Amino acid sequence: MQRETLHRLLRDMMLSRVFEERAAEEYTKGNIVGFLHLYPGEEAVGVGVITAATPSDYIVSTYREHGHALARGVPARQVMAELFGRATGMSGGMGGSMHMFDRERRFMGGYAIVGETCPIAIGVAYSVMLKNLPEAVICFMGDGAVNQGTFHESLNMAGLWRLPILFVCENNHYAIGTEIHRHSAVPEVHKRVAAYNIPAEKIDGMDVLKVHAAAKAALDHIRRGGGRQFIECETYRYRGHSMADAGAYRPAVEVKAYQAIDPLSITIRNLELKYPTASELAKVGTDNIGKLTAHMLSEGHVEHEEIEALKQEVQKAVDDAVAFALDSAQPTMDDAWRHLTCNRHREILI
Amino acid sequence: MQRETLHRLLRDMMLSRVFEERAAEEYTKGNIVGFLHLYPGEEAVGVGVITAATPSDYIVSTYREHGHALARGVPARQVMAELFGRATGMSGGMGGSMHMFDRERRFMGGYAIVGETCPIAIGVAYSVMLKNLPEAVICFMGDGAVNQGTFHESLNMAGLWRLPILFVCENNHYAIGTEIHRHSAVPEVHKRVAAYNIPAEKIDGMDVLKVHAAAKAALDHIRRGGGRQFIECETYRYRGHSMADAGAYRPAVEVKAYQAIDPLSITIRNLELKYPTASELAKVGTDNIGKLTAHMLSEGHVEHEEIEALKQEVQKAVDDAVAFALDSAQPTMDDAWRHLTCNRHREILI
Amino acid sequence: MSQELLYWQALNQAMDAEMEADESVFTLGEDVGLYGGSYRVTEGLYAKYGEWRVRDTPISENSFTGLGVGAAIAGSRPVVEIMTINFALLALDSIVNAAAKIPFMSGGQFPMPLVVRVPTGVARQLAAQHAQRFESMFMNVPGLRVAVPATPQDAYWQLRQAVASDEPIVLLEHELLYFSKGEVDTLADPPPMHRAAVRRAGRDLTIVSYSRMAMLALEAANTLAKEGIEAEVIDLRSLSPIDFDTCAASVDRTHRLLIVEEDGKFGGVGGEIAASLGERCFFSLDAPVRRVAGLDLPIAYNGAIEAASIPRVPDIVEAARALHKSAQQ
Amino acid sequence: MSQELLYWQALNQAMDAEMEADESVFTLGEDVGLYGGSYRVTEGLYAKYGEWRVRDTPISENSFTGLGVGAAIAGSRPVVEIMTINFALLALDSIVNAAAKIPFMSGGQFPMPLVVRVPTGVARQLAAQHAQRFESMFMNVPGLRVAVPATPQDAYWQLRQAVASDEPIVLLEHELLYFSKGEVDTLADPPPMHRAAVRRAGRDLTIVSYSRMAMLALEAANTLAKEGIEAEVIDLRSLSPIDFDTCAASVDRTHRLLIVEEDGKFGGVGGEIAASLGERCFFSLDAPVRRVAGLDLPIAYNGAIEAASIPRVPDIVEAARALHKSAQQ
Ligand SMILES: Cc1ncc(C[n+]2csc(CCOP(=O)(O)OP(=O)(O)O)c2C)c(N)n1
Ligand SMILES: Cc1ncc(C[n+]2csc(CCOP(=O)(O)OP(=O)(O)O)c2C)c(N)n1
Ligand SMILES: [Mg+2]
Ligand SMILES: [Mg+2]
Repeated sequence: MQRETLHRLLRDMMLSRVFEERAAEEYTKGNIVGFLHLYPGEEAVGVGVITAATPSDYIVSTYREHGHALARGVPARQVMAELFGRATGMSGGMGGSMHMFDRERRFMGGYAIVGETCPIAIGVAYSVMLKNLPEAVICFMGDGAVNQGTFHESLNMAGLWRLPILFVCENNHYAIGTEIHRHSAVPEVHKRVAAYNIPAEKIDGMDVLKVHAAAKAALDHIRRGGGRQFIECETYRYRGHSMADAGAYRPAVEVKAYQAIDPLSITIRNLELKYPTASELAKVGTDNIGKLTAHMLSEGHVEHEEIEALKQEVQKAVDDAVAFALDSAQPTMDDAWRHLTCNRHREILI
Repeated sequence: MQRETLHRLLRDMMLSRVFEERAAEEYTKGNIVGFLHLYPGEEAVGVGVITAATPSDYIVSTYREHGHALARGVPARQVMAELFGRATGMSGGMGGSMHMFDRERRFMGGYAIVGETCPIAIGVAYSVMLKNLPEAVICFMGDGAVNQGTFHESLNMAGLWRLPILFVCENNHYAIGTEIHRHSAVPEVHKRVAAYNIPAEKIDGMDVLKVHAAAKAALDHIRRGGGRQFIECETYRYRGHSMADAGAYRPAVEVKAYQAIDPLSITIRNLELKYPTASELAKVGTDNIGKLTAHMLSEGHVEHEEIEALKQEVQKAVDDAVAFALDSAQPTMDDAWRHLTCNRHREILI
Repeated sequence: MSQELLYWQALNQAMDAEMEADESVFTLGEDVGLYGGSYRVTEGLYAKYGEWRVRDTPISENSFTGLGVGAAIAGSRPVVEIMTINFALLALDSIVNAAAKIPFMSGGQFPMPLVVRVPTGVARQLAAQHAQRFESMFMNVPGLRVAVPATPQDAYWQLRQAVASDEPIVLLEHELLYFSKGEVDTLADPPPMHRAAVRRAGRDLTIVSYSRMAMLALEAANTLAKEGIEAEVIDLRSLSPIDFDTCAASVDRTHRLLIVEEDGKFGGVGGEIAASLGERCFFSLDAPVRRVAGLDLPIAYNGAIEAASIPRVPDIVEAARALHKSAQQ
Repeated sequence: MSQELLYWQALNQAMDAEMEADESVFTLGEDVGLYGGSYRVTEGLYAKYGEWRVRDTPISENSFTGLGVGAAIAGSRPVVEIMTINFALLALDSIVNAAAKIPFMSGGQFPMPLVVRVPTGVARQLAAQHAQRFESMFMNVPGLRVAVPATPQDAYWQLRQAVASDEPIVLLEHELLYFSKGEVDTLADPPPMHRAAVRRAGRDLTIVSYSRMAMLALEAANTLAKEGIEAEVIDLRSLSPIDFDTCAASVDRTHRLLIVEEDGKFGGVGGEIAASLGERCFFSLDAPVRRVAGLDLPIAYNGAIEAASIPRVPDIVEAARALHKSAQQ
């Protein structure tokens, strides 16, 4: 893996974390209203997957998508401005936290109806097939979404027609207050996918390198015409379901245990590791970890100072985003009507 | 198996066959209108399963349910009268072919929205659990229904809560004109059920004895508290999807091949077989077929004359049903309004 | 070039023309391909355009409609067939929560050239789960359009216009109209998609209707004419938007309004029409607006009860007569 | 015994009372159990009645609502909570095709003691997919009843009445009412479930409204009173059936009707009210029936646009004033 990619992974995760914590603050201040679902703890999934995509790939996401949009390269300013409901936001202030869209970046939206990403994403994939292009579609969903009928229906069609789509289940073990063992008869999501003739695997969603590698392999395979893939990423959200939820249904020991494997700290720790020399490594052989270590070594690792610099860069970006959002104009009623009729062109209806 | 049961299986299958062929005739005459989905070819499934139920079990069925109602013991008169839309029909002429109900016999209805039987049946099963009774619910569905979201959602809940329910998939390989390989990414239905922690097996749906035995074992298990079971019965419909469909999408050789294994002829042939003596059998060993043969032998088999008598009995029942239906009164508008408000009792609404 | 066509044939030709003209147009639904469509609308297209552009789907209404939504935002032009309106309830999430909302909630970024074709209405003894109408459910959804062609010509025009439009449109096709016959001119310029048609001019009262009932209203008008009552018959052609201008102009002349609809009266389409025109034409109305509508009763299998549950020509005639009389007092 | 309760507490007490009185009553929905319900309506019930009677479900709206239908025909009395109306679209098949049809299409054999409780309405900046209303969708469904309690007392009464009834009922609870306060008398005899309440008497015009908007209409009436305009405010309490008698009696006295609804105007609830009362009170109306309603625009996330998209007290005051003036000309 390129040193550049490693840095990007780290930076995107940091940005997502800092962005979300700031969003929580702005929510408390009343600058952001409505439902706000935050991503801390799950950054390795979104960042690992989306950095593996090319600009020609498509992304379909849920209401927990700020980190996804940021990883896709949407400027923090536009993401924050959307949270503030401003005209400069990704969706012109019409969508808010749960409905971020960026057509140019093929960020096909955040959807707030659980399970809705599946049919929409297979539709995008179907369109890719019709156009016969080497493009892939990424479809995010939570563990709770797996029990929605649309998951089943859509995966069946994706499997049946071998659509160019990568399904990514962000399994954080909870659907709001309901733990996966209490909502799924078979809690191993990737096993359920066997019903659809879709290759599926489970990935450690706290490890951004593993997620990135799996997504990259899957997307390459898809773009080469291999069709539908599924990865289940086991992860954890550190906060409640949304700002309206204190998360009191989770044992404190569980939250603590997952905080100990914070994907950000792990990535930093990994990158900072003093690696063995190449000859030392050769002696160890090519076991899994060795392989990765060797790879990382050959690319070099980050210095402590670089991490500090990244932290500052990210903090600045978020501060700037908030300032931008605060400065931005509110959309008007005219804007709203214009958005509703945006596809009417000069069509005469009556 | 009791000789009595064997005779009942044969009789119910014959009745279903003769009833349906007559219904087709009456449709052509205009006595039956609307959608009429017939059952010839699939009798071994409905008869095998339903004869395994006790009166305290519940049945939830589809729009292809005449044979199910007959096997449940609903008099042919009431089934035919419903097809004729008469007040004496199972549903007072309100439901017709697709909506036959018999509360007393716990025949909880025929439903015409594909996939709808699943949620309704798990609801009946949930109610059984609440009442803590040793009762089972039988839920029928077609192979096409498996792709409906409700199948997935309902089976997950049945598996999660171990509801007392037997799902029976009548896999006749077609959803109207679409063959199973063209509608399901994984055409082995019973394999898809692994996603829900529900024990599932595939049964030869052309063999009434096998179906009956599997259903009986499953239902006994359920009533003893073992919870949810699934059987996929492979079968075939000889006619088109409904009277409106000529079935031209199926190769003639396929239809012919399945006609050669007509479940009725097979049952009759089996019952008529000259069996080896017990000692001859003992020498053969206890292979599968041997076991069954031995069992049947010990119970005795039918004579050719008995079959003729059965045929006549069944024919008479169907003739009588048609006469009854023709003689019956039409429901009135008052009846219709009364049915709509049947649950209002003496409630004052406004 | 005018030919006599059945309604389904007109739709079939419109589909063919659009698919031929634009590669991004495709259709999908249960049995639309190999089978040729339950009402033959897609007949012949599978052989001509192949399985990717004429796609047989599993029985998964919400997801294959949602597939259409996704394809539409990715630049394709899907025509989804839902086998009947009764199953469209399963797909409302995709139609209402997704298709109708995405252009707006994305801040105007995405087109939504989605057409959802749906056979609907009371046909012949299909019973309660197969004889629903639900038109009004689609009206209270901003961002969605609803068209209700009553003639082969309109079926041809409106399907083509729907496919060409970048807004999501539900096309409701009455099941008993598929085998009705009419002249279809495939070259003539169509009127705007949502403009109402005055099917018959008259001075004594205005009958506003749509889809199959508009045809029954015409029959009723002919009967009424024999009694000297001249009814103007307006076929709305569209239920969202509704061409209230055409209706109001008529009512202002005739001073009486009768609405004929097949759906149940309570909460049905007629309520909106009566409310809007009742407000707008308040001072020109000589009598209360009347609605002849389906009974607020599920449709029974029994043929006689079914027939009595929706308006028949004599019901319309009688109501028009009563309205005409009351207005003269 | 009268106490001051929040709306959600009134519902909670009603649930508790019904569950205690009848073992066959149970409730289910997403996070109704351990979590206590998104709006706290089921708080405390899981600990008290156990997981079988207070069942947390997977996110499977159509099937857990259908589960309620099945349980109802098997003799239980389910109270299904759908987390919000927006997701109820996914469950319409179970509500409309199954619950509303089974008693009828079985020829009157089965009870359908199903209650579907649904938080609804425009709350605070939840955007287009979480701020819908859809009341009118449930009205055009014979066999279904729809109640819309606006006060804690009505919430208490109507939920208890709904559970006791053998007909399927959708209970629409406005999300902004859950934390409204009011006196609740748990021992008093309730009025019939679907009877409208005259919340304020007045001679100058009739305002018909329901749910949260009825409360806004009352506020508006107080402002109007200061100008000498006495508005009669009717809270419908039920949308199916609608108590038109109470409304008509009022309109016949005031000669003016203003309808206030939060849902979009086109194809909304107000259309049916205006149509029915417009016909019935035609000769006593001095001015056209007016509707103050939500805009026919999806709800934007932006707070100011959201607020401008549904009626506010000044909008009602202004419309009432204009109606009052026009009627005097
Ligand atoms: C169809 C539907 N039902 C219910 C909800 C309410 N809801 C929002 S998020 C959520 C839980 C989703 O859990 P999961 O899919 O695991 O995603 P996570 O929030 O954990 O990322 C629920 C029930 C919804 N938005 N849509
Ligand atoms: C939700 C829904 N979609 C479509 C239909 C139309 N339809 C009726 S039967 C049928 C095929 C069902 O196939 P299967 O489940 O295999 O049952 P079979 O008819 O073969 O017994 C279809 C598509 C329907 N009734 N309901
Ligand atoms: Mg989750
Ligand atoms: Mg089949």
